[in-house]
Amino acid sequence: MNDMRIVRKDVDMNDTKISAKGVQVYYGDTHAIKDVDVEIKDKTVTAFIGPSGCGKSTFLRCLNRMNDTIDICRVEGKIELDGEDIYDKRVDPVQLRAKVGMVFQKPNPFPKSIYDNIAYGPRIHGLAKNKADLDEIVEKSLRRGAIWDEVKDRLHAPGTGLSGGQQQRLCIARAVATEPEVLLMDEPCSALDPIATLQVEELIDELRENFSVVIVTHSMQQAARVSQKTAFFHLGNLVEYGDTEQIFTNPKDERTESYITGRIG
Amino acid sequence: MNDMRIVRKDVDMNDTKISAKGVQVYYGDTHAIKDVDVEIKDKTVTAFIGPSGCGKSTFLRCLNRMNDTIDICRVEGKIELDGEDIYDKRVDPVQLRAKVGMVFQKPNPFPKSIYDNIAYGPRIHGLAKNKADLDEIVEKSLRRGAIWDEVKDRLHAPGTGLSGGQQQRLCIARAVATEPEVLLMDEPCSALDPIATLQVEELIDELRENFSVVIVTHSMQQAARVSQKTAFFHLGNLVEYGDTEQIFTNPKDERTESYITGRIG
Amino acid sequence: MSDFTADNGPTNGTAKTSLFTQTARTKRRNAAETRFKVYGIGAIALGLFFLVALLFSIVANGIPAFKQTFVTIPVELTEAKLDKNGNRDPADLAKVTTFGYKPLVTSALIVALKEQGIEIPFAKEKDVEDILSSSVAAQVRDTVLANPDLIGQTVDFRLLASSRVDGYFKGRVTRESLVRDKNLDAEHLDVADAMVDAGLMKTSFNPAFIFGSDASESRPEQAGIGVSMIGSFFMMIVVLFLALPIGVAASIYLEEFAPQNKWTDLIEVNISNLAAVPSIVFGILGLAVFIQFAHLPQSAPLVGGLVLTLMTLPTIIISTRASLKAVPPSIRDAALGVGASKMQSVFHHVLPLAMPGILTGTIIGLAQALGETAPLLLIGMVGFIASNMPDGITAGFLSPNSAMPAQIYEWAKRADPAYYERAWGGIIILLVFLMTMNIIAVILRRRFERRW
Amino acid sequence: ASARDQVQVAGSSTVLPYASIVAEAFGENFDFPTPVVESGGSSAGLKRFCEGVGENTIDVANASRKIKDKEIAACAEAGVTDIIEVRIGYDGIVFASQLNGPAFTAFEPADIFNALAEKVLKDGEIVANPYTQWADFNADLPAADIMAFIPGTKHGTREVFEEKVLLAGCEATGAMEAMVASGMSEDDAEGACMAVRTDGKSVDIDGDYTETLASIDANPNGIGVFGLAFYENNTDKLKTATMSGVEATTESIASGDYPVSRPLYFYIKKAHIGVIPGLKEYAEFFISDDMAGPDGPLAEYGLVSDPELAATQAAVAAEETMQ
Amino acid sequence: MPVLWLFILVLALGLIGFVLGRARALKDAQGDIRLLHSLPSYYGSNVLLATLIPGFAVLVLWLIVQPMVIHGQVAGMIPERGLSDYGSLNLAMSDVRRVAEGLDIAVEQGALSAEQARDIRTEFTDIRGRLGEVGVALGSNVQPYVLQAAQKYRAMNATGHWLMSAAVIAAAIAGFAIAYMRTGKDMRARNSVERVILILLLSAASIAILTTIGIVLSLIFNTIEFFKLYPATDFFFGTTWSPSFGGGSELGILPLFWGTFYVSIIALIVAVPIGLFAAVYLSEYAGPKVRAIAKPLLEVLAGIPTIVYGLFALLTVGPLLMSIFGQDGGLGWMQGGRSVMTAGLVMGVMLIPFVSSLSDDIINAVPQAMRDGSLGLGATKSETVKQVVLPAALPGIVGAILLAASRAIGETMIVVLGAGAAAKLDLNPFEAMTTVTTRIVSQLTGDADFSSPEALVAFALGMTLFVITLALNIFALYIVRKYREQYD
Ligand SMILES: Nc1ncnc2c1ncn2[C@@H]1O[C@H](COP(=O)(O)OP(=O)(O)OP(=O)(O)O)[C@@H](O)[C@H]1O
Ligand SMILES: Nc1ncnc2c1ncn2[C@@H]1O[C@H](COP(=O)(O)OP(=O)(O)OP(=O)(O)O)[C@@H](O)[C@H]1O
Ligand SMILES: [Mg+2]
Ligand SMILES: [Mg+2]
Ligand SMILES: O=P([O-])([O-])[O-]
Repeated sequence: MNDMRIVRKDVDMNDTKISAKGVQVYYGDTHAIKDVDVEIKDKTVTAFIGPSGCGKSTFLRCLNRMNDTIDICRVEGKIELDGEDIYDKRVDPVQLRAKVGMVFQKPNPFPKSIYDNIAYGPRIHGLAKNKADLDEIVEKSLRRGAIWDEVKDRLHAPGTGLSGGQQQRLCIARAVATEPEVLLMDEPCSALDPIATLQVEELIDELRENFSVVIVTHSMQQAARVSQKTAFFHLGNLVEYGDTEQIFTNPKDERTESYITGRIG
Repeated sequence: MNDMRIVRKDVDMNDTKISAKGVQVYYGDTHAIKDVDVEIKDKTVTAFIGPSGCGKSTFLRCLNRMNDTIDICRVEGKIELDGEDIYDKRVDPVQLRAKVGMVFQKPNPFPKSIYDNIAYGPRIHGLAKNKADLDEIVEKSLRRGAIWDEVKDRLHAPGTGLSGGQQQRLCIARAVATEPEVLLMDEPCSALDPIATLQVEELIDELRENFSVVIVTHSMQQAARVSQKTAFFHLGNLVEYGDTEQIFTNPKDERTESYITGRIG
Repeated sequence: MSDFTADNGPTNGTAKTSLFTQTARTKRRNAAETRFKVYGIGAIALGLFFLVALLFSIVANGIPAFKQTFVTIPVELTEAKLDKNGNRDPADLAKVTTFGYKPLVTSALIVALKEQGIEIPFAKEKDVEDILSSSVAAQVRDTVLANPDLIGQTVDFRLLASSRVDGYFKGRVTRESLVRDKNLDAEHLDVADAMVDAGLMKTSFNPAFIFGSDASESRPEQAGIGVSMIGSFFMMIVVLFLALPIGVAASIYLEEFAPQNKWTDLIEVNISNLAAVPSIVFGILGLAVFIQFAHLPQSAPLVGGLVLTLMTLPTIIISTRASLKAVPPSIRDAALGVGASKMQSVFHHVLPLAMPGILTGTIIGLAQALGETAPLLLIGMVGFIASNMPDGITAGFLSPNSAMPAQIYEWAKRADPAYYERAWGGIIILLVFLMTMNIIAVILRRRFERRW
Repeated sequence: ASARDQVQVAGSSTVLPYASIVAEAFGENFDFPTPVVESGGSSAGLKRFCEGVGENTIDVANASRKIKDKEIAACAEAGVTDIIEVRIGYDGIVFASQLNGPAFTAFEPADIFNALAEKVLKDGEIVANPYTQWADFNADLPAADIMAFIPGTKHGTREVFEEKVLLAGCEATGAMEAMVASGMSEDDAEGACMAVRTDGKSVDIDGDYTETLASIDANPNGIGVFGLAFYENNTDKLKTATMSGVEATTESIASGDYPVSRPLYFYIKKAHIGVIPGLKEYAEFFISDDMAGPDGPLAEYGLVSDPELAATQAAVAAEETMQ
Repeated sequence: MPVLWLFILVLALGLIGFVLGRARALKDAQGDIRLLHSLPSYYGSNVLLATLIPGFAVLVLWLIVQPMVIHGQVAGMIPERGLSDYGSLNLAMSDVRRVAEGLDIAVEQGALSAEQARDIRTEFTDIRGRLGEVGVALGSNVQPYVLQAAQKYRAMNATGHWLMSAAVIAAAIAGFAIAYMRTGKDMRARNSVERVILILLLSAASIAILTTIGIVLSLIFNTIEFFKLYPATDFFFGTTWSPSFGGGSELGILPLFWGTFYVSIIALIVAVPIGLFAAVYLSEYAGPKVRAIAKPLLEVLAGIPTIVYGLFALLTVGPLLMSIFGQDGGLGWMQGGRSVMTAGLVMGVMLIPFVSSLSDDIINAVPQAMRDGSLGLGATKSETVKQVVLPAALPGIVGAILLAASRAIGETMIVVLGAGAAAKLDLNPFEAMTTVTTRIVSQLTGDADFSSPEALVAFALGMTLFVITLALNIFALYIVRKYREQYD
């Protein structure tokens, strides 16, 4: 078993892709995210780690304004994508979400065929010129989602009839199919076996060449393996944010250390 | 990080709790489980491992007849609980499920308050004499589910407003509250951070003293840590079943070996 | 929506675009979005517009029905006419019919007019009686029979004016329109005006319209909707207490318990089909089953309620099944997984979640039942029926009665235009009744609504 | 089941107004409960009448036509044998138009036939009705578009209209003769005479007179066919035309001068007399001079009083059944 | 009211059974609920049901059978002469019942003592007069044999009541005792209670079937009668509908079907888009306040009596359409205010809430995760609605539309007032037409001889409509099955 290896490739830590300043999120009266500042770099994988319920998903959902759909959720502060405030009135959340794709924590395939699940994004964004094109996109995405072999014979079976892990990979493939500039993945490998996990991690690595990826994970190994930057959340606070190597080898905050060494949860 | 340790306690490998013989499961025409024989011991933790989509959840759902609810699903073969055929006509699946509890792969809290989520089982099984009793059961279960601290102030908030990991623990607590004799857990820690995972594993260990636990997991470390018996599934077949130690150190089948060493997925 | 847009190819991922500037495609999509939303608003606005238009015409037409013109005059209850034997024997008193009372009231009116110095512009003084409703004789007679001691005294009576006079004060009748009318002459209106001036006549709110009973064709001024409202009330009780539980129970069985086979399909198709059966056919069925076979009384709200129950059931069943279907299976799994029985999972979890849809079905079904006339035609609830409030609950269910829509339908058909106004007034009351019924259901429904 | 104690009446909606006036007065003056008078049509009423004897059947059926032999037979089959027939008076049928509309003041059956028949005689030939305006065939009539609202085929009034107006008009214009001459049988010719044009100039009204009234309200050129009572309650909006020179009044109809009228009836189950309290009293009260006489409330409302009322009263008193 | 008392008594017994059954189960388990097979209340309910069901069953059966038995016995006392007096046994028995009831009331009011009521004779007392005093009107003087029969009737009734009470209580107690004795900690109380509930659910579902059977039975005989008088081919394939009194009617159903179809289609074309868009807006866009107000308001549309819609069509919409499409508007498509279009439009308005409210509920029930999934891919709300939410809600929406369509097919008043009564096969929607349902009503309530084909055709129309809508529904079911998308 080779979990402990920390993959490290040459990365050019380019410009900031997303910058968040003073972000506060409330669910009704609950203060879920407390004054978080973070800069997410382009062509980089950023990992959000932290104990369950600390606000990782919440913060992630702020980045493409998915929180808009929760009535009681209120977001304050400033989040910029490529220097543009995404909470600006003029911003069309639809266009934002096309750029900032998302894989949700709970797999949520559409009640449609596997093919239609994948083809959905390309269709609405007009990414395919014709049927052959679309077929190609679907196949490519399913391959990238490491699920092609399992479903290639049942592309027209419903996506809801897949196993848990298959659904998760389907959702990853679905998100990848729209070719977003930033991909937010909320625990994308939670239901995957090691091999599938590895394949997804390879995908993430591949995506990093052109895009920015933010991944929420509970597996320290995974964070260490795939990310270049890591943010540690605790009770709604961003406790520490820095290079993955530094966070895992030399955490500045003692809470980070406790978490990484398995003392707080 | 202490993932690699393999917990080993003295276990008296008692009688068989569940014995499955020649189990075949079909989803319509798909043959999902192929002729599986397995004996699940009492007071033992059994881990089901295997690549995503290999049939772990399917087989697990056979053990408490949850597959009855899927129209197209057909189960053949014989499964006995304490020597009684659970697919017998005279068996009341309700009573069976009260004995054989289940935590589902996707957290599915009731759209009710957190309290009611937990109290539901004890209420229908009459486990509480009065309100105070029930309160106690709820608290105890939430503690065992390692989520008490996070929700103790919002017991009457909806269970659906919890974070992914919190929902998962809520579902574990809910299953534990009914005190089943056998607890089937389908990837109970997939959305949990290491500490919470540890707490759940401790819970499993504690449960083992009186009951039998079957757990599906993708984490080999977890399987190694908590289980005494391990079953490896592959493409619907039960490839190998034996003592965890033996499976992980000295697998008989080469597919098992490939999987454990991360070569097939 | 077409699947592909070949015109401007892929737009994502190639060139960086600002969030503030929308790409052509986004613009198009957003335009579609706006259109869609506008359609939605338009749809609702259109629906509400129709509602307002309908309500407006209903209210405008119906409001006058709530007012009525009354004449207050003293009437001398002459013993010589009412009790020739002078022994106050009820049997003898009852022998004097309304035809005997009529002249009494007429002369009282003449006396009252003369006292006030109002000129009676008719060759025959008696013709002035057309100012009064023909119900007055019965009113005086009832008072006397109830209290024979009044005989010999002069008693003040508040009497209904005839519908034409009433219509004059409501603007429905004019002197010109009376020229060819043989029921009333323009001179009557002069007298009426004078009576108003003298304080003998007054148009005021008329509770009898809301609480009273139907009257015959010739007395629109006397007709009220109260008794048929009671009829509707008892019918709705029957419908609510039968259709709702039976409908929900049937849906639960079909959706949750019935084995999925041809039989269930047959039942399902059958129920949808029942919804398309014309309501009058339910009347045919009701006549055959409840009256001719089961010997239940004719014209009884109980029978009406049973017939409407059968008619409403499909509506409730269809909506209930649809909402049961919409409950995600994971909720059922969760309940079964902690050892709940199927029955428990349905009653504890699925049913509450399906409640909004069930209540919607109930609202719509009851509204339909409340407004339905055709099936009542065949079981004897349309016509001239209720003239008395039922005394007691059993009588409410069993004694002959009509229903509000049937009453309104009858009124709308009657020749005297005064009934037309009452028909609209009746519709107002029907709608108030309906909304009261709905509000309860709507409040309940809101409590169950939650998205998860 | 407990015993029924009120008289149960069903049937014609034409008779309903009169029956309701009687029932109301009956309730006021007798110790018996007010009878229940259902509407629903002559046919439906008679059908229920003939369902059998017993408390769960009705006692009286109102009808705007005479009971048919086949119905009597059906009645007998169900045990309803002794039926008392009571003619209460006549219903006049008038041709009315908007008060301020074109001057439709005098019609002959021929005019109505020319305006509404499917085929008319024009220039000696039977042709599909070519007329669009009244003046097209009768210069005395206004040059207004033809638009008539006539009772639908469910109404007994339609039958009267066809027989007493269309057929008469057909004969008067010579169309009947021409049809027979062209080789039609007598029966077919009669049928053709009574056929109404279907190009929208003649509209069947299946509802009630209120509907006819509303239609005329919306259509200034419209001619409507009404019952006399209905017209008399709406003289402020409507005017009538004379038929064959006779104005429709209760007097002219009673005397038989006005050609378009029909008798109204009710039928009693003799077997129910003596069982259902008040049944006979109700029947007698209905045709008493106080109610159905020429000065009674029924006549005031528009019923054309029967000149032979006395005979009817005697027949009811003696409980004479139809043979 | 002894029956009411008996009812209450059995109910009370049942409630006692509930308490005792529950207690016994608990006692058997030494107060430890966990040792019980089911929750204690199930044991209670089990005894409750075991008491009520036999009790009420006997009660109901007895109430049905007793009058028959008494009727048989008492009828024997009516002499031959009675039959000729009354014309039929039935009527004689009505009088017997009325006299018996009168005696009851008289005794109740104290006008007669119980003995008097039992013993009085027509020879000595003016029964009609005496009963008249207590408010019981009799149609004629009481015949001696009627009075005797009435007295026998009362006596038997009284005995019957006693026996019934005894039998009902005995049955209830027996049920009670058996269930109570069986109650023990291992008894499967929940299962037996649930079985009873299931049977109740099943019987509720079978009411729908019974209704169908009832409808078919109440139509079929007259339909057969009709086809004996009128050739079926002419009925099904005739293109003219013109009933006439003198016979020789042409009763072809095709124009009526065409009218029904045409009016319904127009109504649905109005109602379905408006309703669906309204539903989507309410559930996806509108704030909770707007929704809470707009939805119930729209539902009022379903409750406005159809006669109002009819008048609306006749007086407002018809003339309005005339001014646009009629001669005046220059188009000249429309002859009169009544047309398929008029009725269809107005009916469509009435049907809006059928589509909007039901669909709104169903759309609202689609889990948020589905929407999130789509929005997260950069779909707009409308795309999400169209491609994810609506397909997921499809079965329910189809149900709602079917319901609306059914209502359209069955509607009478609007068509009568709005579409006219002309049976035509025409494509022009501005022509007056008529529908099957309105013809059923008018032929049924008309003046034609009730055994003539003109009246009987109503039943044949009803039957045919029934069969055709059945076929349509089967088709709809097939479609839904085919396209159903199951979420979660
Ligand atoms: N409801 C269903 N309908 C049809 N096929 C199904 C259904 N559920 C599962 N399957 C198929 O059965 C096979 C086994 O599924 P199962 O859910 O048991 O896998 P699993 O071992 O639990 O995988 P994972 O680890 O991804 O949850 C898979 O190929 C899956 O696609
Ligand atoms: N819809 C909601 N309504 C109310 N509170 C919520 C809602 N969603 C999340 N919360 C609360 O906000 C806090 C942060 O939740 P979040 O989902 O962001 O946690 P997380 O870090 O993703 O945890 P996990 O790893 O368990 O998914 C938690 O306390 C959670 O209970
Ligand atoms: Mg999360
Ligand atoms: Mg699984
Ligand atoms: O209702 P009618 O039978 O008189 O038309």
